[in-house]
Amino acid sequence: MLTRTTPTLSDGTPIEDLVRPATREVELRVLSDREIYELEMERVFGKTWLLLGHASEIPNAGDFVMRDMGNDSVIVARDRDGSIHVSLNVCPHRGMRVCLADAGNTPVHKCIYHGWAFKPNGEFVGSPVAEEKMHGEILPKSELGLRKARVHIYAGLIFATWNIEGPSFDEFLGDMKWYYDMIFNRTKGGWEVLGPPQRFIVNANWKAAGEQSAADGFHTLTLHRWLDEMFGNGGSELTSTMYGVEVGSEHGHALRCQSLSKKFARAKDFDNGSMSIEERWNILPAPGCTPEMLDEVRANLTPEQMEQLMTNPPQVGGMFPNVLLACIYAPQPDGRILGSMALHTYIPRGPDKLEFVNWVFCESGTSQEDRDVMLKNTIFMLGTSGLVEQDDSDTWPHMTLSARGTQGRKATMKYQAINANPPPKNWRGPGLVYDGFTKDDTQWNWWMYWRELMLSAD
Amino acid sequence: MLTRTTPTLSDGTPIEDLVRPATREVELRVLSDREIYELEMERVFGKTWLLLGHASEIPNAGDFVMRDMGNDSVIVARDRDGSIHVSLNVCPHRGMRVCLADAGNTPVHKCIYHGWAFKPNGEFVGSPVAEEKMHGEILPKSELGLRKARVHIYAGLIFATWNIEGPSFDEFLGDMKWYYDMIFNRTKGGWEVLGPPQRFIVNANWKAAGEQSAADGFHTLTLHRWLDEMFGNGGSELTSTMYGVEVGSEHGHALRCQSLSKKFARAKDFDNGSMSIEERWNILPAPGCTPEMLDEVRANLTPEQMEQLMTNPPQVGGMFPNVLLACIYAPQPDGRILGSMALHTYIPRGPDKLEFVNWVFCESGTSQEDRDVMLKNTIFMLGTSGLVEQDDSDTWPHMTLSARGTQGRKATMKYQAINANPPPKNWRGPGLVYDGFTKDDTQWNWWMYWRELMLSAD
Amino acid sequence: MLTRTTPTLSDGTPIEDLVRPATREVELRVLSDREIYELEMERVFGKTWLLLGHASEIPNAGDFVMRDMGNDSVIVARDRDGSIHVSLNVCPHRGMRVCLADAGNTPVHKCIYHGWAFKPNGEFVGSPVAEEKMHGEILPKSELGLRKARVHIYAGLIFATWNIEGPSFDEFLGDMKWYYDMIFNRTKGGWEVLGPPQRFIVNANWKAAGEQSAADGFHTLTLHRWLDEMFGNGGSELTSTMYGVEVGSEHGHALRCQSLSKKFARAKDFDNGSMSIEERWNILPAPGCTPEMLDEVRANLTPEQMEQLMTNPPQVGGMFPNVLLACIYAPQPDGRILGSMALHTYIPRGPDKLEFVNWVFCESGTSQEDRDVMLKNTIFMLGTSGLVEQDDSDTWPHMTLSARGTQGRKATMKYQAINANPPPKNWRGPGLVYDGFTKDDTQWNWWMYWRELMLSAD
Amino acid sequence: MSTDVAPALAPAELDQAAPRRIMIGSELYSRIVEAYYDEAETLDALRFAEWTEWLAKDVRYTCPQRLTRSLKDQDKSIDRRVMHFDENHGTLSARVRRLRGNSAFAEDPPSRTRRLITNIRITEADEPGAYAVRSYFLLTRSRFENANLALMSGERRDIVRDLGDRFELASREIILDQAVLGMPNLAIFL
Amino acid sequence: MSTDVAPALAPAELDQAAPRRIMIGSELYSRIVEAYYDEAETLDALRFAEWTEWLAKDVRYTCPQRLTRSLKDQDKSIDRRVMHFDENHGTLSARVRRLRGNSAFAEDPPSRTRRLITNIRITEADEPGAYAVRSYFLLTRSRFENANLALMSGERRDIVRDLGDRFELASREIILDQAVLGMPNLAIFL
Amino acid sequence: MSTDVAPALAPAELDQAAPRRIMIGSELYSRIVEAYYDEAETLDALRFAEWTEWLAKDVRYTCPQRLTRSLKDQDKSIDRRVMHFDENHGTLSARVRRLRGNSAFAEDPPSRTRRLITNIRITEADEPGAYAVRSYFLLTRSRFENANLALMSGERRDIVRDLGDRFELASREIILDQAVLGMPNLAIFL
Ligand code: FES
Ligand code: FES
Ligand code: FES
Ligand SMILES: [Fe+3]
Ligand SMILES: [Fe+3]
Ligand SMILES: [Fe+3]
Repeated sequence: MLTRTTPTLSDGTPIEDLVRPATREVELRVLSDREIYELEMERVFGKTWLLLGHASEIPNAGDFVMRDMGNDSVIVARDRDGSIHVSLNVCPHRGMRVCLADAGNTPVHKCIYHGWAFKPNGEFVGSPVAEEKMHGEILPKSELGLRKARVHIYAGLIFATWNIEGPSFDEFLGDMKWYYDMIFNRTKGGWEVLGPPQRFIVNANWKAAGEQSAADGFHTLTLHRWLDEMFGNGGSELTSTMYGVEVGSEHGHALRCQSLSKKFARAKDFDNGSMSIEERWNILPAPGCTPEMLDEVRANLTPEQMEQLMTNPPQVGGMFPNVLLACIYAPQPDGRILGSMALHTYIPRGPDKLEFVNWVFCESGTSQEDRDVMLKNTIFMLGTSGLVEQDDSDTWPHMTLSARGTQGRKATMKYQAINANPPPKNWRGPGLVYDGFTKDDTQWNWWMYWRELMLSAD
Repeated sequence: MLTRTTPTLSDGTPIEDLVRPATREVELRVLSDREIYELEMERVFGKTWLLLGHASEIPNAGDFVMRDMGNDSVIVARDRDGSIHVSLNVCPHRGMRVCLADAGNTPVHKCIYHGWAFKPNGEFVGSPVAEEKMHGEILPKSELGLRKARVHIYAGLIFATWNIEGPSFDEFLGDMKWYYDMIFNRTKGGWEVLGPPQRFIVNANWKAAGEQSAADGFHTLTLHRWLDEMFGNGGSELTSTMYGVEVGSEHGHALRCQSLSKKFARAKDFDNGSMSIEERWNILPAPGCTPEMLDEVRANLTPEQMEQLMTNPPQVGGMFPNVLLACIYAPQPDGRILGSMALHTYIPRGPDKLEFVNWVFCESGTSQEDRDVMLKNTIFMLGTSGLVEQDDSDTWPHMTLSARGTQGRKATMKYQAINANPPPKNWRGPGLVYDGFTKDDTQWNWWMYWRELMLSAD
Repeated sequence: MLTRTTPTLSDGTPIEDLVRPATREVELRVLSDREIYELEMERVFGKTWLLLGHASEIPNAGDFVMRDMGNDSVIVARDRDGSIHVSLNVCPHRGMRVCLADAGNTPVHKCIYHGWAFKPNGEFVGSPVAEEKMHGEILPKSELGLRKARVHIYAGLIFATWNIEGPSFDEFLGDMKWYYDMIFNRTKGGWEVLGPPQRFIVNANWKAAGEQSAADGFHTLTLHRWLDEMFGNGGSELTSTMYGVEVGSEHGHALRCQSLSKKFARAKDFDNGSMSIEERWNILPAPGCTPEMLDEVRANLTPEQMEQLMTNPPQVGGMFPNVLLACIYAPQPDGRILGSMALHTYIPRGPDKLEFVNWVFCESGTSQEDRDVMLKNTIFMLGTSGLVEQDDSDTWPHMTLSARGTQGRKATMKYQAINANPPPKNWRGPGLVYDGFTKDDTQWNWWMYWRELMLSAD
Repeated sequence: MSTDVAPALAPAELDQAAPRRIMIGSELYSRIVEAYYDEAETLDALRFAEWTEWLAKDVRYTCPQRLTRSLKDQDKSIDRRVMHFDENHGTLSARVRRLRGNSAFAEDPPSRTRRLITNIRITEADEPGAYAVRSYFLLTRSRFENANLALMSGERRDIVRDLGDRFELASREIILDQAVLGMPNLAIFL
Repeated sequence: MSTDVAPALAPAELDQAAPRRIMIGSELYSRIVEAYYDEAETLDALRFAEWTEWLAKDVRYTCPQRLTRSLKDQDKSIDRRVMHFDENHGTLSARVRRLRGNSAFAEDPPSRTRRLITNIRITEADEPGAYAVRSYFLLTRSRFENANLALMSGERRDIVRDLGDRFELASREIILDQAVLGMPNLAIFL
Repeated sequence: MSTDVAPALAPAELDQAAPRRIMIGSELYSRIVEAYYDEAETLDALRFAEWTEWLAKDVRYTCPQRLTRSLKDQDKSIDRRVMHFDENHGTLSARVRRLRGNSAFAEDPPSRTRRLITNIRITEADEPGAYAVRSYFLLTRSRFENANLALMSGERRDIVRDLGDRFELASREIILDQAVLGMPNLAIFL
């Protein structure tokens, strides 16, 4: 009898064959198959850590936002003691959605159907007409709360997982934390969200977006060629940005680091050892940072991280399975270079639909004036109307359509551009390091981790 | 090999585990699972008696309405001899829908595709160009009619089933008939429909509505709290209406009876034995009845039923699987108390969609003036724009969405509020009788019967 | 374990039972079942020759149109050498749709995602930044082209199949070619397309349209009865047109031939042997032809075909699986008789959706004036707004809805009207020949071939 | 002037001697259009109490059912027996009162709606100073995270009274276009 | 005035010296708008015979196809070779005659339709007393128990002639917005 | 005048002393309507460069988010922090420049769009010669072979300046009706 725990799809295909290490190919059907999608909801979204938002979205006791873990709605709420809790937004009584608003503040979440009430931490408070014990006596009240997810706050970012006994968040990040820390964990105040996330539906499988996030540099050259047309000087500026260092992980996380000395004229001497951290930082602080922030950044990062930040900072990338991050330089007409800081999640909404969620951030120490500029810049480039990402969101649906075809689904996605270079000399960071032209390695790692999870028993 | 007749779903779940008697829980996945839905169409809607309408909708020979039995369209037609027939609305020739209008009158239903013709009773009349025998000679004409359902007319209500050899309608109602008769079978003329039913789509599994109909009194207290806000006097009137007697059945039927003496000041002495039937009836006739109707009601009901009607009349409830009935008191500004009489069916339209069908009725002896008032009252409270039911129809979809989530579908609906009281003293009626605050027993019975049907072989 | 290659559906139904030769019945579920649909995409649309368009749509090197083979998008392009190629419109890199326009001209099809480029014949040209070999070194460039279908051009009509080693196109047509040649292959210039095809969605299973095309004459009498109402003289003209000769094939192709002597007063002596080909042709040339074309038609057809054309020309019919063809007489107010020449394909878009594609044609030798008249005539009768076919496209959805019902899907489509007549005396053509009133034989052949394909292993 | 098959689909007044038309572009026409745009804004902005001010004390507000009937029975395609709305000032006010309470859960959180009003045609009504206003509407309704707009189209057949500085709605009949509504309720006003 | 990429999408007359605009609010503009609203009502009420009265004897009524073409080929996105409609007075009358018979099954039971007409822009046409009227429409169409409205949007590019007491339609070109129509037929008029 | 629950949904200017209304039917009103119809035509015909001519040099063009909030929090249902558009003349021009290049793939092949503009209400703005124009729109968008029109509805809250022979758009705020947009991008202008 076929069950979900066998490593075979109902048509007899071994799951392991969907991703073929021998030729670095992935069967296109993974972008459209409903059975695979259902398995993913268990084995990927039921098992990994998922990004839900940022603590600055719910600063006060009782604040909550409604978010999604895979295809499940959850309540992310701050309790009276300041702790943040993530609870399944499904009433234990009859399954009604308890929270119906995108955001709000309440000391008690009361289900509108029969009135069962829950604390921000998910605990059951009681049901109306207490003396009638309408919640019965079969289960103790302690078992009638909202189902709670395991929560981890990383640099203000709220992560949660249903995998209560599974790896810790730090284990999940692994080596990559060294790099992520350079982005999220560098200042005292940390990141701050600039408002609620943009949300829109793309008729595409979530993995079309997911695999790109980890970290497809190459497509920029063609799909975002307008960047060259509009901002280039007639040459092929974009091609030069294809060179850099990609950092990956067996867990599918990925980041692209770019050499400042190659990217910015003002930074041409940044990696020849001639300049101090201070000198370099004053000329070009990390994206989103200001010169004044140096002291706190230094306090938070190791000297090796500082050096990395001043030579080859990570700028874009992803976090498995469905996070894209951008922390990029945003040159201004006045010559200043600010930052554009954003995180996306790609919420699966069926085998052929995803919800694109786009948060925009700044460092909490950023001035109001700079915030405005950074926000406008980011809206211009990323998200709903972003000139870069509007091309991506019109592309993924075509891939998903291809994967629905009976012949199309037999095609493969190929990750055969292999980086064979050694890490750059003096590279300070851990992880799988790929130097040179952007190749397919980190994306391939992403698929291999997806495969590993898909092969794991429930 | 898995087949529909095994009591196991394709993922290995035993069907019997979906409803768990030990803890009175039902797995939430029943509200979204397509495989369960398909089974229900066979084992529930293919087996039980289904309400299709009322004889007064098709008073004349040739009259017909197009209705639904589960996910199948049927023609409900009156033949020349006055008999009512229910036929599958699928042409035996090539499957075209034979009847295309919601209602009408015709002596012959002619398929527009190739012209095969059928009588109101479903019999095959012939095909065009008779001499060419375009219906062939393999099957006799007697086997070329529309497929006929088994029909039962109960107090003017038209029921039908595909279960040709199964239990009779009276067996289906069982003990509950004693109570239903008090509602449907009390006057000589019986109920009369006030017009075609309201119809609208709710994006919810039919069972979200079905289980509520049998008979969830408790949700009124919270979901319909506006009743207290608008009509209450600042206290909690609604809570008092939570007390009453619920009557249920192993077949999932359920009714809520409410004590008149507790509900209406004018009826405070109705159950202390001090007043005759006449006296009480004149003060407060059954909902929808007028004082003049007493004689015919007495002629139709037993003294025990009359006494029940004057003390604890059934007012709302359901009939398994998809019928809700309301026959409630409707107090008027002028002090009169009229009735609001309605029946709903919840037609399954997929695992996450139902069609809400709402008929409004009156006793055939009701004056035109009272009809108008009763109809307006009912429209105000029930159905499309009804102030009570608009809350319900916005609730069921959320339950269905919850049940789609991979974690959500593992949650359960709980029916753990158990009524442990004995029936009220001197209770006259049969059935499973639950006295006191509204609890979960009748709804639980509903699920147990659903489970029984779902476990039966085809 | 169930796999696609077993001849059994997942509910245990043997595929062969879906079509029942003993009683000439087809289970209605074939019009709604998703599993059957998926199998069809492999075993029918993955195996047979499919019509994609006409060479005159892409006259120049580099011209292309985007078309569909079953549920797969393909590029139909003309190469520099004039040859026509059909390639799967799925980028071998990551599955993006390579061609995004309905039509155009380009020497190179460049994928917008990462820039892989392909020739009109599907060959891989290269990827950007050639020195970086972004297509890797695992596969040779020769294996990185678009997947190519096998192409056959028949009288200008473009056919393709995924069945690379399967039967030739001529084998596929078999005996029927003798008749098709009379339509498509009769003039030197052949057919010419009058513009891009009309396209619209019908919420119906493709087989509801497919089985009708092969060749359901009988429905005209009822569904298109307006023809009699509007053009008849009060009698039943349509009934007389039900008589003729149907020609079928074991491959499901079908054509209806009609006796000119019975249809047109001016042709009453056409088959009594008294008139020469020239005499008859001048009075009534083949539909869409002009008197001047006689010489070239004679050059292309055998004397037997000429005689057939002047007595019983094929006029409507289909080509398995999803082609309808019409090449019918179009009488004009001025007494002239022109032709209406059209081809449809019914593209499967899911179990309950098809795309209706309607090309209108003329002989390439037709004058501009006649073209205009023929085109307007055809638009008036066929396709989007065609007065005949608008009835068909509103009928097929009802059949599909019937087939979704749990009881409805158990009904059958019946093909029990059997033609028992011998072929007409002196019948010159091959194939299965059915003389007399239009019966169900050719449609039954269609289903039998469908069954044969559905039972074949992948 | 017409022997068409479906006179019953025409507004009743067309069956009689044609009433005087209020010309598009006339001041009266424009003032009435303004009142309709303001009404739409009021409802879309959830200012329900303000909306009730535009209802005449004797207002009648109905929404018949639509049935799928054959062409020859088109006069029965609008059925005024059991309607979706059958309201007067009292019941409409009560509906508004509910919406402004704390427990009108069908509309809390509220739908985001938009009432696009087009094709406004006006004639004099029988009552002096009153006008028969027919208009088409497209209602879009968005709830929760649903990315598909729920739609409803139809015609309003109204009588409005000119009160000099403003108009009031004396009656409204809403002719919907669906036999089975695509929305789970009419917890909103049309 | 514009070097934009897609001049072909503009109505033809814009390529020439701009014709005189009929101002919104002018009496002529208002009279024409009224004719359009009346036409919509006539069609939505299935009064087809009445509709033919508004068609000029020499009317030309067409509906080109739309193709998905790349930006640089936008001049080919409207294709007038094989159209969805290509009609004259005779064929339109025949269509109406069919609809009024007993066997126009594609529209029996009839669709419930609504034609919302907006964005009406008018200029003088070449022919004296004739006007080029461009308008947008949204058509909603409901059939049977389907709870989803079928939609079609587009632009009508018309020429109407002022006959003094009424207008007549001299030509109409319907520019649809879909390359693949979402409806199973155009058994209705646009 | 209203104690309704959701004043925040009302345009800001309603909270102050009511500004003077530009009457429907007035010449000024009609001229502005004409400008709106022309704008819609310009955008639907992909004449983007022409469209930028109608933008004031100091134009501000924004599209706030909509959130599903409980009735009591309706003032927070429009959120102007992170918006879908937050543009000025420079960024809008850059967007147009991109669209007219060779690689604006999000709109190549272009969408076929239709902007139906209705419910136009105009008042005087604070700045002399400027007007506050509120209008409703329904946008239909068709891409590729998709047979379903993508829809977006909402309100535009604009300030336009009268330049004598034409108007210019000084600011636009687009209030959408969805918390989660049903389109994969806003690669088009609203
Ligand atoms: S479902 Fe939440 S209280 Fe009953
Ligand atoms: S399908 Fe009904 S007559 Fe053929
Ligand atoms: S998907 Fe086509 S080039 Fe990458
Ligand atoms: Fe990108
Ligand atoms: Fe309720
Ligand atoms: Fe036909």
